[in-house]
Amino acid sequence: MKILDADKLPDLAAVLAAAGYRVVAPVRDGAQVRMAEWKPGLAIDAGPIPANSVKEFLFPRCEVIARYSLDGDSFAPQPAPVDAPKTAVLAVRPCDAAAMVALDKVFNWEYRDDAWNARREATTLVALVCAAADDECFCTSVGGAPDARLGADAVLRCADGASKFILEALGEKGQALLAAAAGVLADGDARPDPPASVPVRFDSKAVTDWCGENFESPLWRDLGLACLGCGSCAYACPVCHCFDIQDEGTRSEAVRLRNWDTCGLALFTQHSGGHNPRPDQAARWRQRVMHKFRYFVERFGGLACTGCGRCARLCPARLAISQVCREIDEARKAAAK
Amino acid sequence: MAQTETKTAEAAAAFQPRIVAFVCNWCTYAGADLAGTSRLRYPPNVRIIKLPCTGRIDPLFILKAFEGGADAVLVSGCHPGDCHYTSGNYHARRRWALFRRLLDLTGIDERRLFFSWVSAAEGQKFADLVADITEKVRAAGPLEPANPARRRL
Amino acid sequence: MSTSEAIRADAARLLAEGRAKLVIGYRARGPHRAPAFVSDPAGVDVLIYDNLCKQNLAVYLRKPEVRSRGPVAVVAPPAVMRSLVVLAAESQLTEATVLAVGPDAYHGVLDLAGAAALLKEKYADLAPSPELLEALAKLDAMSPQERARFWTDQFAKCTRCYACRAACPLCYCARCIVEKNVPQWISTAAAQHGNFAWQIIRAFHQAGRCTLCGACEAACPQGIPLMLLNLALSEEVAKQFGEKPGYDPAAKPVIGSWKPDDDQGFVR
Amino acid sequence: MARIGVFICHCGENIARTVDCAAVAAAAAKMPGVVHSADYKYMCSDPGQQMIRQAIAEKKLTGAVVGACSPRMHEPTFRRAAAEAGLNPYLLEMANLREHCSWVHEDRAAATAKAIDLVRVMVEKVKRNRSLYPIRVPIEPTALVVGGGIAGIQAALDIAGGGKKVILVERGPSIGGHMARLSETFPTLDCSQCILTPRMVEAASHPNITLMTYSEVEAVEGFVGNFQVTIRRKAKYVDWSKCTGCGDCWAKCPARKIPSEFDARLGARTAIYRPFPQAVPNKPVIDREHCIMLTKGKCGACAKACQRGAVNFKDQDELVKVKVGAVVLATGFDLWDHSAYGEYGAGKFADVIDGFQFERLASASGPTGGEIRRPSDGQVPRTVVFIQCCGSRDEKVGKAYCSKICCMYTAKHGMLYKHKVHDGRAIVFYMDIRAAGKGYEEFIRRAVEADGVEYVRGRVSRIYRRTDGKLIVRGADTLAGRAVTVEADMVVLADAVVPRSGGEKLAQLFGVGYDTDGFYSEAHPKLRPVETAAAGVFLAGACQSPKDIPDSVAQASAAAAKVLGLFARPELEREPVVARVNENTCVHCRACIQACPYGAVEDHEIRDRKGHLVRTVARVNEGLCQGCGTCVAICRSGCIDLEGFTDEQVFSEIATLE
Repeated sequence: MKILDADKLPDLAAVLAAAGYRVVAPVRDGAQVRMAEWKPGLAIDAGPIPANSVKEFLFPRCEVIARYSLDGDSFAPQPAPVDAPKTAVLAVRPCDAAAMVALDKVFNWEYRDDAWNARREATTLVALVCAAADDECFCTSVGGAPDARLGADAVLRCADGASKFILEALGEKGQALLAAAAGVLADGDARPDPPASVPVRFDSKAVTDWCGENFESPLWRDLGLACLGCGSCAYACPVCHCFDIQDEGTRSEAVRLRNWDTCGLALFTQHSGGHNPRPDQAARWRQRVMHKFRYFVERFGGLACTGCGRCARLCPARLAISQVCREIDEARKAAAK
Repeated sequence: MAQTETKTAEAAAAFQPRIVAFVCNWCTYAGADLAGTSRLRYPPNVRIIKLPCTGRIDPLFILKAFEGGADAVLVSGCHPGDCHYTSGNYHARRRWALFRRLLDLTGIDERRLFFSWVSAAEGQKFADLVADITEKVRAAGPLEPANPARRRL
Repeated sequence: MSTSEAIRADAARLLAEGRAKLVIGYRARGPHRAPAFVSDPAGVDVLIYDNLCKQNLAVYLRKPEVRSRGPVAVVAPPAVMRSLVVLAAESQLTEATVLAVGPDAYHGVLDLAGAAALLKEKYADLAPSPELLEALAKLDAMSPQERARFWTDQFAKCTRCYACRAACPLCYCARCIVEKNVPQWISTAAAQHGNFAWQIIRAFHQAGRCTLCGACEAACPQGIPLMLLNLALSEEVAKQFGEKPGYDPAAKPVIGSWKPDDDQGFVR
Repeated sequence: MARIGVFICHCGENIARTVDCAAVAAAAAKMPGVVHSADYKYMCSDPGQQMIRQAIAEKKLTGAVVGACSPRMHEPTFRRAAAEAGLNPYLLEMANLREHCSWVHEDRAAATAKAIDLVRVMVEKVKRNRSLYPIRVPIEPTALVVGGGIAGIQAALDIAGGGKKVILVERGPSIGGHMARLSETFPTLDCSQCILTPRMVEAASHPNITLMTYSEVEAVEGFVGNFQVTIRRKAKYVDWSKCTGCGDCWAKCPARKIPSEFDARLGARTAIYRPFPQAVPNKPVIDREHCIMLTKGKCGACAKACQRGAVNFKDQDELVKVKVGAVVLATGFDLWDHSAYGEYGAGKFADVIDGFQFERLASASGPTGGEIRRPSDGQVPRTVVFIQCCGSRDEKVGKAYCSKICCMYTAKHGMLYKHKVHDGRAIVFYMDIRAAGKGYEEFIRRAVEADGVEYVRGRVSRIYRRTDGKLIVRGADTLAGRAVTVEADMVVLADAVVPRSGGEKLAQLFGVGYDTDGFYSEAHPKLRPVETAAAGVFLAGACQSPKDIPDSVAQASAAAAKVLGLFARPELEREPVVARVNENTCVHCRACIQACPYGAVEDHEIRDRKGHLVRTVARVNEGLCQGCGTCVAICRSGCIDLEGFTDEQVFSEIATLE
């Protein structure tokens, strides 16, 4: 058993950095803890659930996917190599790790997305078993768990009353990482701490079924009232993956960009002729729930939600998808009786 | 020490700042014309973009110039009371007063953003202004790499 | 009667009398406060008010979904009332019904003029928090390069989710300038230039209008200290032009009006 | 796809000496969208222009950039050439390679590099230029003249003489203005009424002039060429179509002690009255504030006296709408109320009078029949002190300006007094004598030398009344350096000339600016002294600044010439550089409406087919827009754009400098 003292996460990061990894870890930034590129001297705070998900290190908010040089009236394509540095993500949450597996499906569906795959290949996810959860967490309602291993290449687990971590490799990438980190890991024994307890808040199967029958429902209208129509939830979500393609240029070069986008914004479905098939926030909220709990299931056989709760934590209007699902579940149960 | 100073001075002299100027048609553009007809000399670092009035100058113009790598921006129009459109420059003055505070706070300080009144009769003032600004920006050095507005992709 | 109870009583009366078809207030969601939309007098029990209620509910009065419901009453602390006054000055609304709450008092149901009068009488000096003032002073004391670095780091976090815009009652444009693509003044890229331009213009478009309610910063999922920008501009507006938005429904726009003796010490 | 032609001018050696023109043309040839690039010694010459025309035709150019001198020099030349070749003139732009480049730089490499940049900027701009066409606005060839003083009368007569219709609006019951009140005029001392009344009659009888006295402008809509003006015709209570002006009514009016405005309160009038015997129209009105019938409900003496039954106590104000193409404001002036000067008796001494009161005392038609008798006791004053600059040039009372006419009329007053009271003393206290005008200095000399008016340079510090009625005038003689005390029988104050009351409201109706003193602002202090910032609204007379009669008449004729020039064509052609609102995205925050210096941005209601209001947006009135673009920069959501300087154009200009 590989053991690391609880306060030695920076040492682990340092040794991995020395071994050529770009290290991403939860670090404190003002009032938040954020997943960020670790730099020597930075403390690692594995306590709170980070405000951002690990998604942006595999699927950047803004990525150059093509490049052209311009000369007079002619242009010439230029290489736009995928930026896929060898990366170790420390203390990634099980919900985030599971989300990457969902995204693998999307990015290898009808089209193999080289950029995603290259970064996925280059990234080692070191999951952290959640020792605590808050009232927005609901991984257990969507098939996950605080100690789930789906998507992780290695697992960190608190032990001996949070004084130690146990680090365990789950595959080749994990073993390579453990090998690179050998210098800071000790062999020994420790008693794993119990994982956080996350109550099951709703039956996701019931939500999937309900969604199939309730494209029209007063629920959507009520949800639409409070929603402000920003992209906070989707951009915080580890599974949301919609993007927009934009071209930008200067006199001498042009780039094609892939930017995050979201169904929460009114412009997402705005047609150039002026018509918008999702004319209001109610329609957009419906899309959000439907996509996560119905369409994704139909297409990929799993949910597009891993229960991290970030959307609810960060929503300016404090809307929570878990609560919506719970209402749906309860309404369905009530109807069944 | 002396060597370093020489080097710095040389580097400063070699640095050709890029300055974008937004000027109104009726006063400063005409003032720049007068500098020309009077055969005054000033450094060739300024590129003038002509607008009808300073009232037309949107802060977006200034941001765009910095985004494109300008080392400094000059905005110039008619003296108060002389606006061809009576009050475009008064509107502009308010806009600038606030916008410069915002840019200063975010790291583009007063060595990068200049405002002036140059009338159609002030060819000499225009020449002196451009010479002085160029010198000041040269002394301040390139805005890069600290330009927070610079395009990076 | 507690403030919450008084709000419930007034809300129920407004709904019962038909003076409002919808009351927008606050409710509890776990330890948090969320907006509540009550259209039935029997449903007013969810309404509460305490010092955790921070969201600026004025933002909802611009939503078509809300407007289509008929007359709306809104639970309004001073920050919300000030936003309504600015909206009135900008011809975005002509009337309002507010359940006016102060930090330590409930002022009952007021119309727009009543809210403006109350603001002038009781809430004329709403000072920014000492922490915010100190943070701005600290920033001002830095060198320009340090400030550039500070903001470059902060803006680097921006994902362009536009929660700041969505949460602000004064960001009511039908088509935001960032969405205008001919020409695309502000890059859509969540990269340095796009983020800088977006954040600077967002703040600038609030100049002379912002009432420092804090909704944008509270909404930012990335914790970017937007209030530093807003405060700097508000201070400048007060200092240079003696203007304090959100008190006079007939006020002229600060940017869009002028005085012959506006300061021009910075103009050569 | 853009097909741009670039034409680089050497300007002889003027550009070519410092800028490598061939290199600029070569660089331009490689710029995106450029299909033709050439350089030539003199682009503005006939062969040069022919090169441009030929290239436009042969290469089917969609735009052209001429790199030459300042556009202020030759832009019209080259645009004309483009138009001759069939290219919309607004698709040609100039890069200023001479004034902004070759003439101000020495380093050939740097100047050439800059020249290439300047051309590139314009190439990028011109690619986004659109064909523009002059805006044509139909003109209603009727002028409105506001104010029936000498300036208004002159302007009306000149416009009417030019064959165009005029509506002359006067607030009082008669036209004539202040000039009708004057006794004699400087520097010729001809009788004011003798030269004025024929003009008044001519104005009233001119077939092209519609006279609207006892009327005021109530509301103004529209813009140059197309104003709709609402005029309030105040109730006269006399049906002028029946009235013959016989005078039976006012002879019977029992309210006889109303101070006469015309006689500067030195005489009295009745409640039904005509202001003076030569009034035009020579018909009475009833002053509703003083009429016993209208205030107390009983009397009716005038109605009984009128054999034609013209008196109608039920008369009402009437609002009349007129359509006019141009407006001349000639609202004139008032005298400042000197009661603000406590040291001059705060207006409480009956024998401390103003210039108009003296005019009336000196006038043969005045309350004293032209004898100089002081108001308090009707005695002939033996010593009269005249004080110049009363209020004028005194920042203490907020008037920094010189009233311009006082030096001259005070000299005239001194003279008139001396002509009538040969042994009397006329003493003038003055700060400076400003007698710039034809025959003016000579007139002053005549007052001093021929008529013995005594001039004391200095200010009067105090006037007080001794128990015997003498006014003790204490002042300084700064030339002699001593204090002076005069025992005067009457004092005449040359009060500052101030704009007519209510002038600011009128200016706001027409969108005309005014200065801190309330005088109307001309469009340019030197080059457009008759125009205002509001297109189609012109100024005449003292409403703009203090003026004497010849200056007022001259400006009135100038304003009339401007109006006739405007009316010379059936349509107004305007530069198409105007702002436009994207009404789809406008949210009607009204910032642009409040900011526009010309009031050219208006609320516009969008209605559905049934007439229901959908929403309100801003809309630019092309007739009023001058193209400054202030609204464009103020619009937060980028819903307004300015033709010729569109966001797209400016954006590409900036972007190309990266």
